[in-house]
Amino acid sequence: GNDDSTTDAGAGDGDSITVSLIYDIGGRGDQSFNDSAYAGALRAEEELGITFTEASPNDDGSNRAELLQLGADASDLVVAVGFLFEGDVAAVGAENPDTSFGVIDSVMLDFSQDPPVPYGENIAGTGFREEQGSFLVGAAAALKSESGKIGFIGGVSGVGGLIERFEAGYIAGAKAVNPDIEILSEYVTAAPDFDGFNAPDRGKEIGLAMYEDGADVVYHAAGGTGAGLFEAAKDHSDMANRVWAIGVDSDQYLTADPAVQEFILTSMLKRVDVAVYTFIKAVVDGTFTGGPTTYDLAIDGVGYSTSGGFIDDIVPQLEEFKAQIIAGDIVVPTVPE
Amino acid sequence: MNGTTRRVVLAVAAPVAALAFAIGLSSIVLLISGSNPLDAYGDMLKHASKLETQVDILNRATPLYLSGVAAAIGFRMNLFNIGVEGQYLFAFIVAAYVGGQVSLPAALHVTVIISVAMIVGGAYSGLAGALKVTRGVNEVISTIMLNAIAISGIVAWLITEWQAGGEISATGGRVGTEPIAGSGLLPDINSWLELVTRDIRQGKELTAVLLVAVAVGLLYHVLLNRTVFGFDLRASGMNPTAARAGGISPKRMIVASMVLSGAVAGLVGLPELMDTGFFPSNPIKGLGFAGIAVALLGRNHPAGIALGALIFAFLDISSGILQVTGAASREIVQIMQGVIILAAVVAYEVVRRIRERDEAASAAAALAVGAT
Amino acid sequence: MAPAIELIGITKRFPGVIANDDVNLRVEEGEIHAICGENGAGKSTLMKILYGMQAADEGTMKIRGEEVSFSSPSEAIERGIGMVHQHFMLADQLTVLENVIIGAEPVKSGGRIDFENARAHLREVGDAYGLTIDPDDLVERLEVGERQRVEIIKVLYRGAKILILDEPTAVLVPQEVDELFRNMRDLRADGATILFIDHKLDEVLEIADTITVLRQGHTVATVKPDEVSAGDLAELMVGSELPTPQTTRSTVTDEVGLEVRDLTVLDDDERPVVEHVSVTVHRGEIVGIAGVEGNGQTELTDAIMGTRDAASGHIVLLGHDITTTSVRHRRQQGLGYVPQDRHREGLLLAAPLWENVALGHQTEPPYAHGPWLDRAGSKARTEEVREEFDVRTPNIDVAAHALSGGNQQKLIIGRELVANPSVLIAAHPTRGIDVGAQAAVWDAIRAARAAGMATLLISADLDELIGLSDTIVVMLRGSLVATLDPTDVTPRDLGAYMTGASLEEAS
Amino acid sequence: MITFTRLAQLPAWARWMLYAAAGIFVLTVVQGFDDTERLTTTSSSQAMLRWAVPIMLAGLGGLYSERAGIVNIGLEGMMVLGTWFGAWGAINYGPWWGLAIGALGGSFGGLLHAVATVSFGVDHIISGVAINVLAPGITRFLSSEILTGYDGGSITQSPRVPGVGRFTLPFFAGGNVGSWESPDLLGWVTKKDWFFLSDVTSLTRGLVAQISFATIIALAFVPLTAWVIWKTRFGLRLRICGEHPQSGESQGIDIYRYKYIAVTISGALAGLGGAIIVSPELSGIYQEGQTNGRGFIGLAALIFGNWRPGGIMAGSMLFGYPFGLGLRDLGGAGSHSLLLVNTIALALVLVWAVSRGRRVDAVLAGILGALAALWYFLSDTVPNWWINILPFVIVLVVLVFFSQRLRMPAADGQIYRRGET
Ligand SMILES: Nc1ncnc2c1ncn2[C@@H]1O[C@H](COP(=O)(O)OP(=O)(O)OP(=O)(O)O)[C@@H](O)[C@H]1O
Ligand SMILES: Nc1ncnc2c1ncn2[C@@H]1O[C@H](COP(=O)(O)OP(=O)(O)OP(=O)(O)O)[C@@H](O)[C@H]1O
Ligand SMILES: [Mg+2]
Ligand SMILES: [Mg+2]
Repeated sequence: GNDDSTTDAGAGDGDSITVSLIYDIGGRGDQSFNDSAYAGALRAEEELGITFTEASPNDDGSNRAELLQLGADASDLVVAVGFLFEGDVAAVGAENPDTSFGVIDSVMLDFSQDPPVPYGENIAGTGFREEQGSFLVGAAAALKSESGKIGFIGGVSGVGGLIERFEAGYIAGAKAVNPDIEILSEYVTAAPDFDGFNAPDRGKEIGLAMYEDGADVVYHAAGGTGAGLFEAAKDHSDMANRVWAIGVDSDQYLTADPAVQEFILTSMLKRVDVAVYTFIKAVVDGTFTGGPTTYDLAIDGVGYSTSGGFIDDIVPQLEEFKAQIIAGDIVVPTVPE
Repeated sequence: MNGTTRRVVLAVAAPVAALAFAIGLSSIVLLISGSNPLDAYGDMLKHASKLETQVDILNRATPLYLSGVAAAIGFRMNLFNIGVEGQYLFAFIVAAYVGGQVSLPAALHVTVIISVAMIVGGAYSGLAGALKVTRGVNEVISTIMLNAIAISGIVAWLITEWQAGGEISATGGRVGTEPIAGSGLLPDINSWLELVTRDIRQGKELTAVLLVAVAVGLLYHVLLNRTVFGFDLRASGMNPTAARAGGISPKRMIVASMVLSGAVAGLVGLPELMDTGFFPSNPIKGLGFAGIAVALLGRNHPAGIALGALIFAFLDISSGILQVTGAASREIVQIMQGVIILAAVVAYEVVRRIRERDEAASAAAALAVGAT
Repeated sequence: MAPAIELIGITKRFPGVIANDDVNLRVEEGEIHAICGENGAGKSTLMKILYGMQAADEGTMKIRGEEVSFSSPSEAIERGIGMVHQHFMLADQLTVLENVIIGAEPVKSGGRIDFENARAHLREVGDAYGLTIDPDDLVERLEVGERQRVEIIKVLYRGAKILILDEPTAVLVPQEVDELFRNMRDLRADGATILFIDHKLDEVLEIADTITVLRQGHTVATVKPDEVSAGDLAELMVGSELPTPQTTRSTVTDEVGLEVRDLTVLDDDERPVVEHVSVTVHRGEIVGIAGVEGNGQTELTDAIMGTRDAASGHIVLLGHDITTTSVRHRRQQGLGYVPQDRHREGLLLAAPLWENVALGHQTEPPYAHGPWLDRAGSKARTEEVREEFDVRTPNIDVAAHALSGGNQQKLIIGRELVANPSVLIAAHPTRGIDVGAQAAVWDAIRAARAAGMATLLISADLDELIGLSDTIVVMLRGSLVATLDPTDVTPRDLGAYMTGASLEEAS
Repeated sequence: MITFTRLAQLPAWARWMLYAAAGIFVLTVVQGFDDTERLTTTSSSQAMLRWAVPIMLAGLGGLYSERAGIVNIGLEGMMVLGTWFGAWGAINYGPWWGLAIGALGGSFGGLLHAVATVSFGVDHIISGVAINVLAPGITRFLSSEILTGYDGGSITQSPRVPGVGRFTLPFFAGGNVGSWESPDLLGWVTKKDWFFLSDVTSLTRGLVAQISFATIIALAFVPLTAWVIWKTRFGLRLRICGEHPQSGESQGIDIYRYKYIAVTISGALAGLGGAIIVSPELSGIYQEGQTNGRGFIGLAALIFGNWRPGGIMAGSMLFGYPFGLGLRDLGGAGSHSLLLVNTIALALVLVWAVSRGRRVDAVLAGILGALAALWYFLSDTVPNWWINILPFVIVLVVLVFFSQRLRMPAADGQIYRRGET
């Protein structure tokens, strides 16, 4: 997709593949989604010898399409981090058939066709089975809970059922362990108000309320809001009984401040890094094709973390569940019951 | 002669001074952060010289302009419609929904969508106007409250009510209201621009809402400066008590200007609607607040607002190229926007004072001549 | 002994105006020294310089022989100078005590105001001066005369020995003026030196020990009151004979222009401020309304114009009941209005002159064509107004704020009269404008009267009222208490009616 | 009628206590219907405090500024500066310095506003808007330059922000005296579950148990501000700037100086509010966009509070209570009960309006009250979005009824220039 512009140096150099990594709003440093994508690119740089550039859209996301085009001008592969890029990648991808596009968190299928088809041969998507990973941390929560009450905090409801998927898996996992378990569930905001992904103060308040109501493990799928949940866990543990929080997307134990680390039971892992790496490897190997790749438990595209060693004792049970899910013995719901 | 020159100099002095100040300060900031300002500006300008980028800039400027005009209509009445944000999102979703429900011939379909957007925006903004004249509620506060109520409340509720296809499957697809049929969408106006340029590549589409924005700007100008209604509105803004004594009902003007402001605000979501064809769960936000800044920069003048919108759009667009070339961190763009506004309002005020003093001096001179 | 004040060669320039041009002034210790001059002669500017509020461009000031230069009023206050401004400098929402002590607050540790101490000191000063106001009252509750006393107390509270009073009598009725003059004499007896600005020559001659006259920023003379007559003074001030409003042959017709019947108007707190007022103005007649400010005149004019609702009663314009119609309708029916405050109600200061002339008539030709503004028509009409009413301006595109007060007023009068109203409501049409402009305004009103205009004139200038009116009615506490014939009433009589004194005598 | 006049004769503190007691009584009764205790739990009043404090500080900031005649819509931007500087200060120099540096950062915004409005005579709202645009730009830039260099920091967020300690009142809430744990009187009564009494103690306990020193400082600003404004020379001079600056000028007061000081204090208080938002009391981290309009809401509290410190506190609580409650109200029962509380409040407004002969108010109150009641009886819970906007609705409704009774400083928002009298 190059024209008269001069920014195409390096593209198609044969051995040196260039990649544009375009983040979700906020960019690198969120200790979660975007950082995980970065880690994938970094690994590719080390292992595959590619070079990559990074960019983030403006705060209102108004220039996503332009960033994609700039990326296409400059590189062989554009990786867009987040489902919000879907429409723009479909459009820009069609205009730049020589550049490959990979989108994290969207299957990139045109649902207006029946059956849905990929937007293009150069446009690949990913489908994370977050409900499967959430199932496992739900099971962990239920196994660790002494009160028989656990909680879930979702960032923003109504974003096409995305966060609801985390909730559904979590509930199913917890119920699989303890059918009588009580689950408190709250969303911080509803679309189009996306503050819910960025409201640690509200996260803390909700977390405190859940702990005070007797929940002793709370899982969040709320991005930056999760920092508040960790604070709540610390606060409550300092003042009353010890409680747990569960992180999301990346292994939040590793990135959290030491002061709250000890309250992070586990994290639901969403291997964005793997997905990014896989996209890049496909381009390097020349095997890139359009359409979705499903990242599920079977290929360790989702999972749970064990850092801190707090769940070492229940890993066998979790692995059992994992096996059942992979085998199809357990079908994890995607919509909360 | 001298007087004319002076007047011309004064007219351009404020924006030029503001821009120079903003560039100067930004350069310092860039230097501090270890970037070469010349490289950064060079990259920005080179990028902006490309036709495709210009299309991007125009597309970005269009909603900014509409939002700026919406704010300006209030400003001319000394009303601060901080609620453009809520008004356009509310109007956006209703227009998208209605547009997706009906099937009509093209021209009519588009008209219906635009009308619905203006009516919803106008009504919601008019509510703040009505509260002001009947209950004395300060419009700054009421529009701030109404913003929150619209975004976190009304639209959040409607989004679930009007979600296309009910529950969304776990594997995705874009989510939002029912897509509008082709008859309801304005085609791009690339061919218009291509009359004077080469072909636009990279699939960039110049939004037809640009024409709507131009029309709104012209209407705004004519309405305000050429009609009795506009006179009444400006008079109420300058001096409500004098306007009242002059037979103008200030309450009516307050409600009218809030409604008008809201009606224009209702159009702010139009470019995105015409592009995507539905109301997405994550529409572009912040245009309402940006519009206030643009209106301030443009001195509430239709051409000035256009210039302000283009400057802001240019800066917004530049954030991408700066990241790609690595010439500077993209935050510089935001800093520049903030500094330009503050510098512009100060510069305008200084120039206004100089001009006022000039006028007083010339009036006093006329007095002296008349006396002798 | 050195004079209390000596100003030598004071010059002060504003853009386009020389407010003071080489002014010399010498005020002896313990005298009442009046400063006279037309509007804009530079009196207030000179006083502000003396008080440190403005800095002179040139010249020297000496206080009791010692050369001083003030950069702020606080330095003047330290020297024992106090000033009461032309416009009251009181905060409505603060108490009398707070208003008085501000800037000279006695404090305890930690910056706490020592209210006890302040109150005691205020009582001391107040007792000596005869102040009977509760120091904890909010100023907004005070009447005009009381406010002025608070202003003077404010100065005395600081122990000022040199008092500057800028047009203190402008807002007072004759009886209040007497009271003020008594106080001034007392203060002089206690050793105070008083600088006093006044336009009203009889007052000046009555109270002053010495008089200095300013004209266009120059000192033209310093005289003793027993050496000059009012006529002499006037000539010094304006360089010519002082014009006075003249009653001319009656032009009153039988045709009723405006009839107000049993009108009652309520204020914002729903209290009646105009009660059962009835008044009729015939075409060709000028009916003057006398009254101390705040007795319902404003509300009456507001109700007639339609900017305030009538609670009961009727307003009839040329036989049509307009009680409930809009301001615009009334204006279109031929009602003209010269508001009392030109900046607040009369002008769009930031707009060009031609838009100001259109204001109030903007729906009608030549200012408009249907819904469209007629810019050319408006400008042409504005040029007419400028010619006919001698509005001094470089062009009609300058903003209204660039004009001097007198020219702004001429513009307003012109705009109203050029529309040939059948009825004109004129509130203080010559307030605060200079003698030349005053005469022009009077002429214009008289001419329109002769052409059959009915005029309701409200004025605080009793000479103007007596000179222009065919009939005078007196308004007191919202009611009309007397109807008088201007040919056999003096300002002093009017003052008695206005304050209710004559009513008490009568009963 | 008679009771109204009697009430007015009580000293202010007694009247407020009475209002508070009446309010709690209503809450107590109402929550019985919904079988929830959420409305009167200790944690609810703690949450109220947490959410009210930053708003209150912004409002108090606005008070200084507007009492000195400068409208300050830039509070939001100053608060944004406070969040960043508060976090940066706390991370580098400890929590106490965090508060101080946050205030300093906000005061920088205030100073900028003062320069524009006081020295250059720029329209106050315009300058405020400009500051609101500029502040996020500055913080974003600072983040990119500084926070990205920190472990766990990024362009939009900081590492964890440490906080100052907490305090529990001995004897009443069981705070420690030395190392001895004193009795918890309020807690004891609360546990008894006595009608009304236990609800009062429960809510009161939330105000004295486990409250952060930062909150105590913030609350102390209310009486302090009242004292400064009403009792000191500085306060009097500040007020003259907002009521009649020319009068102050003619008494030798340097109006510019007081305006500068006032607007700078204003920024400092808003900044302190921002610093408290990033402190672990609320967040424990700096994240972009965290103020979430609290500066604007502080402005609303200022207006609601009629430009008085006590009123601002009440206004902030009025906002903080439903907001905090809404977040904590997991089942939604509490928020549902609030509908009934709203109905009762509107019924009281109706009574008031009728007794004053204010027909329009009465009709409005009647309609709104009936709607709230209808909703209450036709539903079991309220939707999430309603809970999110309830505080805004409450403020709006309150302003609808009481805006006309408010009185802002006479010269507020006017541009003052020296020597122009
Ligand atoms: N701040 C100012 N800026 C510009 N011109 C001014 C200013 N103050 C006064 N002037 C001008 O200086 C001249 C003298 O004004 P000044 O107020 O001293 O007159 P005055 O004799 O007090 O008149 P009046 O009787 O109306 O009070 C006038 O032409 C006035 O317009
Ligand atoms: N604050 C000010 N700033 C600038 N110019 C001023 C100011 N005040 C007055 N002037 C100028 O001084 C002149 C007279 O103003 P002012 O309102 O004092 O009129 P005035 O003294 O009543 O005049 P006149 O008596 O001649 O009608 C005008 O040219 C006006 O522009
Ligand atoms: Mg004057
Ligand atoms: Mg004067």
